[in-house]
This record gives sequence, C-alpha cells and structure tokens, in this order.
Amino acid sequence: MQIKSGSRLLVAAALGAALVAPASAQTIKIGFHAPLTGFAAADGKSALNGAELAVEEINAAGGINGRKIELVVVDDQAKADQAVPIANKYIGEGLKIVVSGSYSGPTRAAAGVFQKAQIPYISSYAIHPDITRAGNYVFRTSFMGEVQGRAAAKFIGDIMKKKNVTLITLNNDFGQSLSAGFKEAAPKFGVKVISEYTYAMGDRQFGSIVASVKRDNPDMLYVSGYFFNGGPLVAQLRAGGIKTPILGTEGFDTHNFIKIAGPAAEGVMITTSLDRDSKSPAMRKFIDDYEKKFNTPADMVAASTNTAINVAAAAIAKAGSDDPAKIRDAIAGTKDFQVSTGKISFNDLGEIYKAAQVQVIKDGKFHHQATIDDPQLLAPPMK
Amino acid sequence: MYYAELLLVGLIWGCTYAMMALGLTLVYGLLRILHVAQATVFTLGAYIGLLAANYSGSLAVAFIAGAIAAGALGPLIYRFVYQPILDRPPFVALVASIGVLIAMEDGFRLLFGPYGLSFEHNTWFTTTYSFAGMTMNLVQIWMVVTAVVLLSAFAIFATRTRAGVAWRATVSDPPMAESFGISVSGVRYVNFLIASVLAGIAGVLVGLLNNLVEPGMGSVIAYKGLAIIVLGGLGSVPGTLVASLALGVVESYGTVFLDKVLDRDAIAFLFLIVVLMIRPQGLLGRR
Amino acid sequence: MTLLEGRNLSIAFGGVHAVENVSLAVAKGELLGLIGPNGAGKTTLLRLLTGILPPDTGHVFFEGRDITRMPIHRRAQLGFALTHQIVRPFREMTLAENVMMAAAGEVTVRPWKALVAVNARRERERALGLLERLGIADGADKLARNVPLGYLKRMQAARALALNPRLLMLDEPLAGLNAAEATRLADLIVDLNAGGITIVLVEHNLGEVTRIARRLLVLHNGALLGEGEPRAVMARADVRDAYLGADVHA
Amino acid sequence: MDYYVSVATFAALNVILALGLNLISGFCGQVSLGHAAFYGLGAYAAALCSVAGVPFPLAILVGVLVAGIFGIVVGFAALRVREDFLAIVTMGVGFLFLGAVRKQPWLGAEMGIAKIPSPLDKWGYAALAIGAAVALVVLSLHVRRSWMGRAFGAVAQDEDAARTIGIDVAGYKITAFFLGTAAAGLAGGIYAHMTQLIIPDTFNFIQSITILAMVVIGGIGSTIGVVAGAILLTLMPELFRFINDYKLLVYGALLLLVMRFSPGGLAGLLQRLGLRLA
Repeated sequence: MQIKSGSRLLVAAALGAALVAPASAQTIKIGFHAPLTGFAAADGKSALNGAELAVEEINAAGGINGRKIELVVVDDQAKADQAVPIANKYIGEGLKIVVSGSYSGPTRAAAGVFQKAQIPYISSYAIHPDITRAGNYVFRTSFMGEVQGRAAAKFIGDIMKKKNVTLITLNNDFGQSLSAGFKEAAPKFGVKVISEYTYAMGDRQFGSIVASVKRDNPDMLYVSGYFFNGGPLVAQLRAGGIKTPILGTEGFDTHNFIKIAGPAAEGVMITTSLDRDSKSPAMRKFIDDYEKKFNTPADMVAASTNTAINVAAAAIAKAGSDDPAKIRDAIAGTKDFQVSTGKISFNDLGEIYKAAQVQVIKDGKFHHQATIDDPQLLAPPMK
Repeated sequence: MYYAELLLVGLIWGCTYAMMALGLTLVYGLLRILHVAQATVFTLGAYIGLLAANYSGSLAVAFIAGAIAAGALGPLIYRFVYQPILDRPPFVALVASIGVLIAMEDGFRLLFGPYGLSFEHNTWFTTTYSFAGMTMNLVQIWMVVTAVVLLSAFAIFATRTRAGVAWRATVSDPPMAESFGISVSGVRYVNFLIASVLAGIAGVLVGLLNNLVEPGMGSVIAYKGLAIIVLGGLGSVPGTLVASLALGVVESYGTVFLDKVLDRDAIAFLFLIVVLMIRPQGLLGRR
Repeated sequence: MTLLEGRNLSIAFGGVHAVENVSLAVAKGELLGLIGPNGAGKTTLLRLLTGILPPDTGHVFFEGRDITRMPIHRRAQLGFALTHQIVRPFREMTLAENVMMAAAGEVTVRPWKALVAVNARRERERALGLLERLGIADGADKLARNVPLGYLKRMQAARALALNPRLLMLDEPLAGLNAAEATRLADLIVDLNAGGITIVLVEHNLGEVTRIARRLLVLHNGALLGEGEPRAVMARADVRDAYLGADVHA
Repeated sequence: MDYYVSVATFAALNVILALGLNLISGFCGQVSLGHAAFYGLGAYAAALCSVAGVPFPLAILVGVLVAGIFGIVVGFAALRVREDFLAIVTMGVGFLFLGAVRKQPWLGAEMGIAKIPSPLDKWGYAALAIGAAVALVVLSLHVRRSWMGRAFGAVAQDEDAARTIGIDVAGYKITAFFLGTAAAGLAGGIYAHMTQLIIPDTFNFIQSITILAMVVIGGIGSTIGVVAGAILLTLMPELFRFINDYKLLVYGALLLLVMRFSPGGLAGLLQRLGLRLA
C-alpha cells in the first residue's frame, strides 16, 4: 500500500512538473505542501490522503465550473527554511491558491511570502496564532490551540463536573497553546489545575510522570499530544494503576491511537472536530469514503486538509475567475459551509468558528460524547 | 515512596539505555567509530520482531527473528560501510554512519509506512504486577531481566571464554593480538554480530514497551546512546552500564523537577557536560 | 648564574613515586646530561621542568621567576624549547613548514596578529637555513609523514632551534639514529652550546653523553643519585650498580 | 524569479553556516556537532533586539556577538575535552540550547518569536546574505593563507607539539570557535528577519548534522569545496522535488557514497581527477 502511494506521488509530481511550463487552460492548480518525509511524515501522509480524496471527489462531480482541479504537491519536511523557496516556486509557477498541509513553522514562514504576493493561502491544521496575522490573504480552517483548550476546560468543568485537573502537555506549539487556552478558561468553570507535567515530541516512556500523577491524585487528566506519544502515555498511565478519566486532544484522533494504547484506550475522551456518529452528510461521506479509498480509518489531519481543499474549491467556483483577489474575497465570504469538519465561517482575521466535538472511545471505536457549542467561549481572535 | 518510585523508573530507563548503548561501546572499543547506524540495526530488529510476532503470535519467535535480522545487518554495515574507510579520519566514518541512518530510516518509512506498527497481541504490555504501591508491566520486568542476564552473559564471555579473551586482547592491542594468531578481522565481525544482536533484542523490547515500532524510533539511540558511551568513558563496558543507570535516574528526577527549565534531552546532556567538565575522561574512563 | 632551577619536585602516578623530591639547578651556558637507567624518571623530570606535567609538589624557576604554573606555550615564548622523545611532527606539513611554524613565534604570538600576517619569506629562509645546518635540506619540501625517522628527529631539533631558545631541553635526540648520524648531531649540540644556548640533555647513548656533557646528573628510582663531572660520575660504584642492576646496555 | 532569489538567499545562508563550521572543524580540527545552536543564538538575539525596537544593523551585530560569545564559552570546553568527547559535548550544547529555549516564555518557548520587523525586501536579503557569504569566502581564503591558518593547522594536526613551539593552543581554539560561531550568528540574524518567525525546531540536531554534511561533502578544510557542498545540499531538495518521497533516502545514500568513495569530499574528488589528468 505504501509503495503504491509512493508511485502515485511520483506520477502526481511528474504531472506537476510537466505542467509547469504551459499552463493548461483546462485544469485549476492548487498548491499543496506537507511533510511527506522526515519526522512528521505520518501527518504528511494523512494530510496528502485527505487532500487527494477531496480532489478526486470534486473532479468526479464534474470539477469546478467544468474544469478539473489538480494538486501540485511538494514535500516541505516540516522545515520552515524549505517553505520559503516552495512558496516562491508556487508563485513563480503562477498558482492562484495554495493550501498548507503542514506544521506551524513552514506554514507561518510561507504565509508571509503569500501575503506579500497577494496569493490566497489556507492553513489546514497548523495552530500557531500568528499564521493568520500575516495578513488578509491567509486563512485557517482548523481550531486554534487556545480555542480547543477552552472547549476542554468547559467540558471538564461543566459536563464532567470535575474540579482538580492535572495537565500533561506535549512540549511543542500545539501542546503549549492547548495548555494556555485551558488554563485561561479553567477558572470560569470551577476547574483547578493542580499540576502540570510536560514531555517532548520524542518521548515514549513516561514513568516519572505516571508516578507524579499517582501522587497528585487528580479528578481528571487533560493530556495533549499526538497518537505516537499519546498512545504509549495513556497505556502507561493505565498500566500504572491510574483510573482517573482522561481527556485527550485532536492529536489522538486516529485509529492508530487505539491500536497503540490497546485496551487502555477504552473510555479515553478527546476534543476534536470530527464526529464519527455525525448525521451531517458531509462529515459522514468523508469518513466513509476515506476508509473505502485508503483502507484505513480517517483521522483529524486528513479531515482538516480535506476541508481546506473543499473551501478552496468552493471559493474558486464562487469567484468564477482565476484572479487571486477575487478568490480571496470568496474565501473570506465563506459562510456556514458544510465540510468534513463541520459547518464553518471565517471571521475578519481569517479564522473559523465551529463547534467542538468530544468523542469517547468505546469498543475500540470513536463515538459521540458531547458537543461544545459556545460561540462566545470558542470565538477565535479577531483582527 | 514517591522518590523511590522515581528511582525505580529511572533504573528501568537505565536498563533500556544500557541495552541500547552496549553495542555502541563494543564497536567504539574495537574500532573507534561512533556507530550511529546502530540505530537502524535496532529499528530493523524491532520491525522484524513485530512482524514475526504478529504473524506467529509468539513473542519468543519475535525475539529470535529480531535478533537474527539485526545480527545479519550489523556485520553487513561493517563490511560495506566501515571496513573500506577504517584508515580515514574518524569523522568520515561518522558521517557515513549518519548517511546510513538517514537512508535506512526513510527506507523503513517507505517499506512499513509512516504511522508505525503496533503488536496485535502484546500480552506483556497489558500484564501488570503491583508491589509496595508500585506497578510495573511485564515488558518492564523483562527489560530489567534481559539487561541483567545478557550483560552478565557478556561479562562471562569476555572474561571466561577463549573467544572472549581473544576479543579483549584485540580491543587493547590489535597488532599484538594478530601476532598471537588471533584473526583481527574475524574478531571484528564477531564484535559487530554481538553488538547487533544486543541492539536487535533491545529493539524488540522497546517496541513492546511502547507497543509501537516506528521508523524514527532509533533516533534516541543515535544521540543519547552516544552521550551514554561518552559519559561512561568511551569503550568502557562497565562505564556504559554505570552511565546508563545514572542517566536514567537523572532523567527520571529531572523531568519532574526541572520541568519548567529544561526538557528531557537537555537534562541528559547537561548532566553529560557537567560530568565531562569535571572528569574529561568520563565516569569510568582512563586517561 | 642559574638559568633554570627545580626545587623539591615530586610527582606520583597511582601511588608510585616517579620523581621524588628532586632539586637541581642549570647554570647559564651549561651542557647538562641527565642520565639514569630505564624507568629512573628522567623523562618525567624533564616533563615537570617543561610544564607538560604539573608537579604534585615543588617549584620550577626560570631566571629566578616561578614558572611552575606557566602554560607551555608561554615558556616556549620565553626561550624554553624542548624536543619530544617520540617525534611529533605536523604530519600534513612539509619539513620546512614544520620549522617555519616555530620560526614565526613573533607573528603567531597573538591570533589577531597572525590573521593580518601572510608573508612567510623570512620564516622560510630561516627554516631552510636550519634544515641545512642539520643536514636535511634535501627533505625541506617533503611532507613530514613521508620522510624517515632520522629526518624527523633532526627536523624536531631544527624546530626547537627555530624558537631562538636560550634553554634547549632534548629528550633522547640521538635515539633511532645510526652511529654516524648520532655523532654528527652530538657535535651539533656542542656547537649550539658553544653558541650560547644552555642545553639539558636526556640520553641513553652514554658514550655520546659522557663525551659532550660537562656535567652529569644521575637519576635512580625517581631520586637524585649523584652529580658531577662525567668521568667522575660514571666511575662511582653506586652509579654503576644502578645501571648494572637495571640496564645491561650500560 | 522570486523562487531563484529565495533559493539563492538560503544557499548563501548555508554557505555562511558551513564556512563557519569549516573554520572550527576544517581549519582548527575541533569537531562540532552543535553548530545549529549558534545559528539559533544569533537568530534569537537579533530577533529579540529587533522586536524591542533596536535598529536592524545593530540587531544583526548583537546576534553575531551573542553567538560568538557563547562560542568562546564552548571553546573553553574544547580545552577540557578532545575529539570524540568534544563531538558529543558540542552535540550536547545543541540539545541544551534547544531544551532551554523550548521552556522559556520570554523566548516564546515553542511558539518562537513572531512578527519580527523586516526592514528589507527579498532582494535586500538576497544581497545581504550573498554579500556576507562572499565576505566570508574571502575571509576564509585569507585565513588559510595567513599565519593564523597555519597555526590552526598546527593545532589541528598535533596540539601538544604546537604548544611546545610556543603556539597558544587555547587562544587559537577559542579564536576559531569565536569566528565560526559568530558567522553562524550572522546567518541566524539574517534568517530571523527574513522569515519574521523563528521557532526552536529550526535549530535542531538535524540542522547541525546538515551543516556538517555540507562541510564534509564539500571537503573538510577546503573553502571552495565547502561552498560547493553548501550550495549543492541547498539545491538538493529543490532539484529532487520530483522524487519527493525518496528525497531523504537519496540524501542519506549520497552522504554514505561520498564518504565511502571520496572521503575528501568534492574537493578531494576534484583533486584526484586533477592529479589523474595531470
């Protein structure tokens, strides 16, 4: 399966290269960069899958105003210094819109370049607050970390009715912003942060954190991270005899998390925007189609890039033109648009508002637990 | 109690480090090469072990398969990468080794996928034992047992057997050993074989411990393993053991008490730097 | 007038006293031989005097100034040159470049001064002159790693001379040379001494040492056994015993 | 066009980084596996200054000095430990820098420093970076010819022997570390202002290894070789975009093959070809 996707990539890249010179009038090209190699390759793979699925389905449905769309895919290795030449390359090739399927570093670096060149740029899941502050051509279709952290505080305080919480925070931009948002909102819901421990991206062994949590004996744990460190972490907490309920984050939102943590995953809750029990046709369709196409369950990263590509395509259709300024206006005007991650609208900073989903793992599958829909609490920052 | 538990956690980590770093020490002792590519031997052992376990359902088969695969790869790396450049300055071998690591890590990603793989029936992972308020799972217990058994076996090999004595003679003085009829080249292969088998077994154990085998899992060995063998005094086997345990304990306390100031890697390397500034030859190294 | 003085020098390695409470004085213009059987502590004493090893106790004075803790390169700058027992050439430099490095002391004394200085003609001329004097001018432009030991030994002496030393400490300069080469180098040492350089010589070749040194110092088991005019010292029974007990080559 | 300008700018920054490391490792023989930390120190120091309103040239200068001063501190470490020990200590310095920055709120922690004022446009940064790179090439070539370069060579080949002929080994090591790390600080200052955002991960161990790879592939000690190595490795991801998925595989294999068949790097290869032609 991996080999096949590799060759598909080759084909896509070769096509991209072949089309550099004579810009085809038929196809609309969307730039897409993601970390396909290097330490973040797992997310890069999901990101590319989600984007490809969107392209395939849009084209199958007849494309945009009769024209097919095509991704111009580039690997950025999640490195900021590779993103700047990539951005300039896209601009040089005359692309009118670009989507980031990458992390905050490269996305923020590229955002400045696209803003200067007045090319619309959509970040799928990078959470650094300064990305959209690059200017009015930059948008983000995912939650900001702080917002998701606030939703978690409300869920723990209002719905779970727990008071004393211990945070276990991944030490990167994602983890730190979640933690910041949580701590900011916690007092409003009567939640007290009694301790916080942090760990690094490469950590897989958490014995000293487990021992500390045991000593602190909180009512609830709020754990940030990705599946590859969250899986072992949750498993070790449970193996250490800690039965405290755990709330995780959208980084756990993949079946790989359940595979790693095994039985320990049962009962773990996460905040995310993908609702597996959703009745929303867009969300349903994405979850089913993804699993059918890639033979693996969908995850949050894939849903986010899928969303971003759909937003981009809809905006191009609405603009009815290849003029970047018109496409930008169309994106900014997106309102109550139904996509795989919910119903989204942009505010004046290019951030979205949407409800947060809380999912719980039961019998090895994600299920609906609660929806946090609080426009005031979850409001993204404005300009 | 809490402090005792942190100490226990640190010692378990120390055993894991010892398993990962011993092979590096063996290679360094004999060839003065910082064998970063040992990380890929470790990762290959973990992948093959995992595939064998998921296919056969037996963890014993996993260890045998992991050890064989790793044991085959290590000597191959020696033959085709290091042997031709042994007379070059040390950084040449180091950079070549880094090249092997980068290429193989990406090779694992292409072969086995970027998400990593998990054991389907990791019974050791879910079996836990509690005593005196502390809980350990079976993988952790096996990690400690394996480290103690294999390292003792190695000590017996090195001091009590003809092959072991030949090995030590070669390490301390290759031309002299050759004059006594020891095949230096043969000893090097055996050395890589032992180092690689240890790494392969460590790989399977760490895979079980995390219940996750991923392309980049060897990167820890690639840099922290080097820190450990340097801390121990480069080429000193007992030094490596002491350094592994010391580093495990320092990290265990450090990640809790220095949490606001430094991350785990930084704590480990701060410890290394402080020790080396006081004892430039390492903990048990000789001048 | 004393040029170099060691007072109560001692050093122990792992409990073994390699040098124990040795005091000595080297007068300006002297050619002093330091002898003793293998393991007597000659090289160690030389290393204490040159600063390669810091003594456990005792002090070293150069022209009355305490230099016990002075770094080696500063001593070299004071005119305190030494050669190693085992040759230590800069292997990737030619013999001439090896000597030029030592001849450029005025320029390389400060890194920033060295940065602005490019011209090397003066140093090269001086290096070639010294190589000529030592009879190895034909090897001047060969890489040090490609020439035989005899060349390196003499290059090392040339390198020491290039420092314009006032005190030259030679650690077995004759070892590894054939008889003719050894005699020639020994003669050169006498010449240098006559030219005003104070010389301390550690040497196993007793024949040459007794021939050229004006005073001998005998070390045995890390302690000073005796000193005096060469023939008189060599005639002493305790000195003969020390040698015969340990070294059949005597 | 913009694309070529930005690639050229990054190539120039890499030339500065690689030549700086070459001064330390190639000229003076002190292995360093933590060069990215000084790149980061320069970037952070310059960024903090600029955010605080310090004029651009002064901010860059502060970056250079801060990196250079920390370089001197590491130079002192190089007096205590040698060779493989030094390699691991410098690697540790890299991890220590990163681990500390990640936890300091006043350095932006994982969020890094954003909204760094950017006084120049693309062309301005390109001109600045290329100008600095050219200046460093000239400096490198000059050092090689000067007595400083010869003294570095003596220290690299046998520091004990160098001491006995009056060379201040400690002084030269520290000078090499200062010059090399200050160069990295210069690259960092330019980088920070150009991208307007710096995050800790940019200055990680992999970055240090990449800089080392540029030096070694180019030919350690050879200025022109190292320049070629830096440019080649900068262009590699760009040239190999068409093999997207196999990029790192090719990169690793390239490192291995160059070391295996031409341990002297590109410079060594050319020299051998030259000798054969002659």
